[in-house]
Amino acid sequence: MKADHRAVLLRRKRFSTGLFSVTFEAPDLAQAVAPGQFAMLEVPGQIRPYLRRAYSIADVALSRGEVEFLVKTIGPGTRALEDLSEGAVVRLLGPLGNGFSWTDLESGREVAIVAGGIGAAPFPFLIRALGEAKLRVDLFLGGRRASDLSFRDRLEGAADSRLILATEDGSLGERGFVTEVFRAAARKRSAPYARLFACGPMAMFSALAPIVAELGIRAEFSTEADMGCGFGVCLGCVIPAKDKPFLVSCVEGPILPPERIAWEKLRPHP
Amino acid sequence: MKADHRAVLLRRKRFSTGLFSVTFEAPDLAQAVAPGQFAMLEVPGQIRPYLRRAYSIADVALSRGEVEFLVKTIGPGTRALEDLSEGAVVRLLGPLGNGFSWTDLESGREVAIVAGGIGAAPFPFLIRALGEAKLRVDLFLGGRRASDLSFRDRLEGAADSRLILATEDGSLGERGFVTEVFRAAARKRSAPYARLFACGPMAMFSALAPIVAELGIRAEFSTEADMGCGFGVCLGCVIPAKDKPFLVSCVEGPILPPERIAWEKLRPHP
Amino acid sequence: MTATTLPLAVRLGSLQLKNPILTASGTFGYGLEFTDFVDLSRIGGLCTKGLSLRPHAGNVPPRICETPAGMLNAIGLQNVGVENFVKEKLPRLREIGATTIANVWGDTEEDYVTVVEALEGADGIAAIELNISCPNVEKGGMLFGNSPSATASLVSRVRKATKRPLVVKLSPNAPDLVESARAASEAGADVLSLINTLVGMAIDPETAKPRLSFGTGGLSGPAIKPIALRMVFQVARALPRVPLMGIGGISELTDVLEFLAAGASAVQVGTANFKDPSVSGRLVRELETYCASREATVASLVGRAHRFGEARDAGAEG
Amino acid sequence: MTATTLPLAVRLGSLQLKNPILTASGTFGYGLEFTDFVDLSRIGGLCTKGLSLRPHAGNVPPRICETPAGMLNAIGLQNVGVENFVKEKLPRLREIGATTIANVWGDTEEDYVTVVEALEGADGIAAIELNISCPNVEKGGMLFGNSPSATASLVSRVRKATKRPLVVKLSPNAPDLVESARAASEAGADVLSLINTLVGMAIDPETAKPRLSFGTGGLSGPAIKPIALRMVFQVARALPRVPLMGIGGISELTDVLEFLAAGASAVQVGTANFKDPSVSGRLVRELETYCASREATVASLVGRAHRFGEARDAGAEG
Ligand SMILES: Cc1cc2nc3c(=O)[nH]c(=O)nc-3n(C[C@H](O)[C@H](O)[C@H](O)COP(=O)(O)OP(=O)(O)OC[C@H]3O[C@@H](n4cnc5c(N)ncnc54)[C@H](O)[C@@H]3O)c2cc1C
Ligand SMILES: Cc1cc2nc3c(=O)[nH]c(=O)nc-3n(C[C@H](O)[C@H](O)[C@H](O)COP(=O)(O)OP(=O)(O)OC[C@H]3O[C@@H](n4cnc5c(N)ncnc54)[C@H](O)[C@@H]3O)c2cc1C
Ligand SMILES: Cc1cc2nc3c(=O)[nH]c(=O)nc-3n(C[C@H](O)[C@H](O)[C@H](O)COP(=O)(O)O)c2cc1C
Ligand SMILES: Cc1cc2nc3c(=O)[nH]c(=O)nc-3n(C[C@H](O)[C@H](O)[C@H](O)COP(=O)(O)O)c2cc1C
Ligand code: FES
Ligand code: FES
Repeated sequence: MKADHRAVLLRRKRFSTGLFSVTFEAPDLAQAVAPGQFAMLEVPGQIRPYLRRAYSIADVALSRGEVEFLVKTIGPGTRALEDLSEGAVVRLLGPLGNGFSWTDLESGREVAIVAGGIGAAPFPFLIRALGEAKLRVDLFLGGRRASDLSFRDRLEGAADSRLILATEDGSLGERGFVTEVFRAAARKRSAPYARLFACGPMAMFSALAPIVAELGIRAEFSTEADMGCGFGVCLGCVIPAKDKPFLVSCVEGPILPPERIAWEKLRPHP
Repeated sequence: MKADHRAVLLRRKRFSTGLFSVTFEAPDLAQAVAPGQFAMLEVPGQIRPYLRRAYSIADVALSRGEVEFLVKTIGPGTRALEDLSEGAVVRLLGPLGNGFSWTDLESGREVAIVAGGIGAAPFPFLIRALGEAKLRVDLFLGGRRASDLSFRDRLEGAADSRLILATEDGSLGERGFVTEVFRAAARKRSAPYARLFACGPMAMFSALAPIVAELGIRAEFSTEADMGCGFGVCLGCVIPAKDKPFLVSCVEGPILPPERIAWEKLRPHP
Repeated sequence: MTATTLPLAVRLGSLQLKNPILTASGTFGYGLEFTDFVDLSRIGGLCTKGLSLRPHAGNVPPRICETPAGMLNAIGLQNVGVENFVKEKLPRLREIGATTIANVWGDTEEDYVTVVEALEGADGIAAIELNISCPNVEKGGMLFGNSPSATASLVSRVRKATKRPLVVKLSPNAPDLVESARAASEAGADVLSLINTLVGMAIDPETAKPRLSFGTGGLSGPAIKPIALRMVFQVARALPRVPLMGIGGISELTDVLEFLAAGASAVQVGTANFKDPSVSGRLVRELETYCASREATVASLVGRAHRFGEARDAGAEG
Repeated sequence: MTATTLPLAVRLGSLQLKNPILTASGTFGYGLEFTDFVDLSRIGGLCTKGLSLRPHAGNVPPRICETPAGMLNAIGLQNVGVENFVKEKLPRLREIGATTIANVWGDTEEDYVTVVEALEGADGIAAIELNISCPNVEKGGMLFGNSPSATASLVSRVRKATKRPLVVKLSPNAPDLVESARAASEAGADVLSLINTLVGMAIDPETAKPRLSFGTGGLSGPAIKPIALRMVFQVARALPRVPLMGIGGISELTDVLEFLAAGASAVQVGTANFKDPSVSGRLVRELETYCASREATVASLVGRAHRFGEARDAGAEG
């Protein structure tokens, strides 16, 4: 059940400038969330931002009642989180959204994750779940430069997962777009991946959509939109769809199959 | 010269619920201020208050470059100060206003101070200055109940000053209005006080004005008004005057002789 | 004892409410999205998202962006359509015991009337609220609400189509608010609700592109409260006998008290529902406590600011 | 190289400014109050507190109160009077090298004209700005700015009284902003500045008494920025050849860039001066850096938002 949780900031971990993780004490939320879901976060009393901001659950620690977010600083909301002092109280509205699906896959199958930069946010949680389901994971993590992947340790070490890095400037892992690196790897395979989970900027999604279509892989994209409420009432977060005019991404998503999205109607982010 | 000083909160001292003092590091401001002057304080990034708030300089410690304020919590601005964590940075615009005058008095003369509740704020600084000028001070400090005077230690100990307490409920010092206690004491005297300095709610001022007139004491009141800027441009802080329509209290005051104020035109605070 | 002697109960003409805290159209979905946060039977009422004859898709994104102490929206009146609402949402609202006010809009007078007729048969609707801040396609897209005559003609037609209490929601962008208010009330509105959003704009400083794909959007939130409050005061003064619902930037009890004092008999909470989905229920409880502690009824709090005489509605700039 | 080839220089009709950052009337006193904080010769210009024929006392307090991301004021146009300004303030402003725009108001057309004539003789005034958001005592107190005909008649009379660039400051409370703008421009305004404050109100929730003794007041600050920006965009679209000064809630460089993009050739910083008296000088420096880093001129930043086509100024509520 959705609720507005009072949460205390326990610690912040900086990976590189503008990339950090924040861990809150929010036991009830930790209990309730599934990988791919998100929360709407408010830092009370701040003049900006006025609206809450959406953050994917990066991971939870049930025993300690902790919820973690991976964040990239781009504006007032994320900056407020970067400046938040430990012990400070925030509001976390959640769990929200639909989450990833993998339970239909029998153990031993191989799945892929493609993440662009901060798009990796929802995956520590998912990778643990996939591991528990005995699924094998190839994680393709890409960015412009090495510093964009400064949080990569946060994604390693899960039982049966392999981490493939790619940077556009070649400063870390393979040189090039992570989508191309994934494509090459996927094509080399005899059996296609049982599923692809992806999160990143819209540019990455638009490049990835035709690739998964070509390779015939069932994919789930964790999409982004400007969210006013996070629970389906402001209708601000719609994404142009194929099967109907719009998808309300905060409730029908944020996890969406690429074939439902009308990519040609998407307006690039300012 | 007026300037907008960056100041760091060094410590907060709580006297009783809603009564506290905050001490900032602001060396240049400490150097520049005189007793009776004030600063416009902003706690950056807060959604409320929008405008800065005016606070009298309670005292300074030149050697340590410290500036202290005595504060009573009544709304968002004062609450922000009560909640401010040590080490936090604020903006202090000052020194502002005209300040008290005493340098014309030769040493040995006796002066009086009448303060109502938080009206005591500007007086620790003044009392030190009066002491240095070898003036003897009778300080009449009043409030509804003892807790309103919880900061009284902050006003004691100055070399040649005497502290007379009064509370309306008699829970501390003499019972009754501080203005009446002052009146009685002043009348008993052979020689009138060389000067009276007063600060408190408007109700106290309106009661005090006729008394000083009757006793023929030259008085200086530290007045309050809703201030939008603090340096004479918004014209929000005007006080109805006798000799002209209005006094711009942030520049012509806040220290004003009662006979210049048109008490009958004052609108009681909501 | 009768309902109106309950401290929080208010009567707005023929519309009787258990308390004056309602939720504003477009900020509360169809109510059902809030059942985790608010007991819908405890709030004074809820206004549905604006309903049209057929399901409506709305504008392409970006549809919202935030502004200082507020937000802009150009949703484009996306809604499930009146038929779907009556079939899918209304029965559940009735079960829960919600006081449902159906907010209605259309492209033509005919549209409005047809929607209202479609609702007339259905049970569980306490009142109709007309959103007249939309383009009249028959009048070259000029907004119904921006001309007193267009307002009058629309309201009188809708008036004939329903026996239910009729709320007309005024636009703050109308050239002469009081004239629009008078027109709506004389044409048969039982209640006036105000204000709808103010037309605003935001631009991306880097790309110079308007942040909303529609270009302009409706400004809402605490930023507009002083304007909304003035407009409620102004209309209450000009039309003292017309019951008003105050809307605009309400998120705290003090906001509610201000609007009541200005002359509103009830209020609608809008954008605040996005930040805090339980705000409406909280305000009801806080208002209960407030009235109890002062042994006051809400009715006794309405219009108190007018005792202090005519607040000049002149510009007063500077 | 000529002035206009300097990256920050802008020309608004006959008014040439070294940069587009000015300060708004009533928020910058007579300029001299800011010499501790701003080098007055470095900002694009300053608009004086509204000047009248005789010294004016203004309204009784309380005159101001704050609101979410803004403030209300009902100062009542207190000022030292034109004569005193010319004698006591102007010489010093001239010495400092300030670009001074004299903001003028009156109770009657005659008043305005007389004030403008009194200024015509004085040196060191770059332009006249008319505040038309004040009651015309000869027309029963209806605001000059609220009727295009009253605006036109006033502006054309003042036009004859001065050879200086004439700025007319529009009121956002006018029934039809574009009509007022057209009227002012056709009557001889060289530049239009917008917006003045929006009429708002605040009430003490305990006493139910209006917070301002005047009752209503003018709303300013970041809260009104989206409305001001929309109005600038709207007027720029309707009257593309009329130079505009954008005003409303400007406190950051991004705000300046938004107003330039919307079609303003210059901006005025108002309420922000109260919170941060050095803001205007800071914005000039930040704009310099911005233009340098992009090798852009301010002129090239004006009106860029219009490339993206007509932003519907329809309500778009919901
Ligand atoms: C379901 C969901 C989950 C999310 N999870 C996370 C997460 O786990 N970690 C995280 O860091 N962020 C996440 N985001 C993104 C985050 O909510 C937004 O970036 C948010 O706008 C940041 O707020 P802000 O105030 O810092 O920046 P804003 O003020 O909102 O944005 C600043 C500027 O950047 C632009 N902008 C906004 N978003 C983007 C973007 N994605 N790319 C480029 N420019 C943009 C805006 O237009 C604006 O001009 C998620 C978003 C959604 C919808
Ligand atoms: C020159 C000057 C010096 C000052 N020095 C001090 C000082 O040293 N210490 C200090 O604590 N305060 C001082 N004040 C008062 C302080 O600036 C105000 O109380 C300020 O409004 C507090 O801000 P706030 O946001 O907390 O409360 P606000 O929101 O401003 O006020 C909260 C509510 O209380 C009401 N209110 C405001 N002021 C008063 C009042 N004085 N009495 C009763 N009700 C009031 C308001 O109308 C409002 O309804 C000074 C004021 C001035 C003008
Ligand atoms: C306290 C105050 C006094 C003002 N006085 C005047 C005035 O005398 N003449 C005038 O034309 N505008 C006056 N204004 C309006 C401002 O010049 C400006 O148009 C308005 O405040 C919007 O800009 P802002 O949001 O940046 O403050 C005043 C505004 C304030 C806040
Ligand atoms: C996202 C959004 C959608 C809205 N949709 C509608 C609508 O469909 N019909 C309507 O009459 N008003 C609509 N409104 C206006 C609100 O009902 C309300 O009048 C306005 O937001 C002012 O109140 P607030 O400041 O409390 O939000 C909408 C407002 C917002 C923010
Ligand atoms: S964010 Fe409000 S509906 Fe999706
Ligand atoms: S506070 Fe602005 S003029 Fe005094």
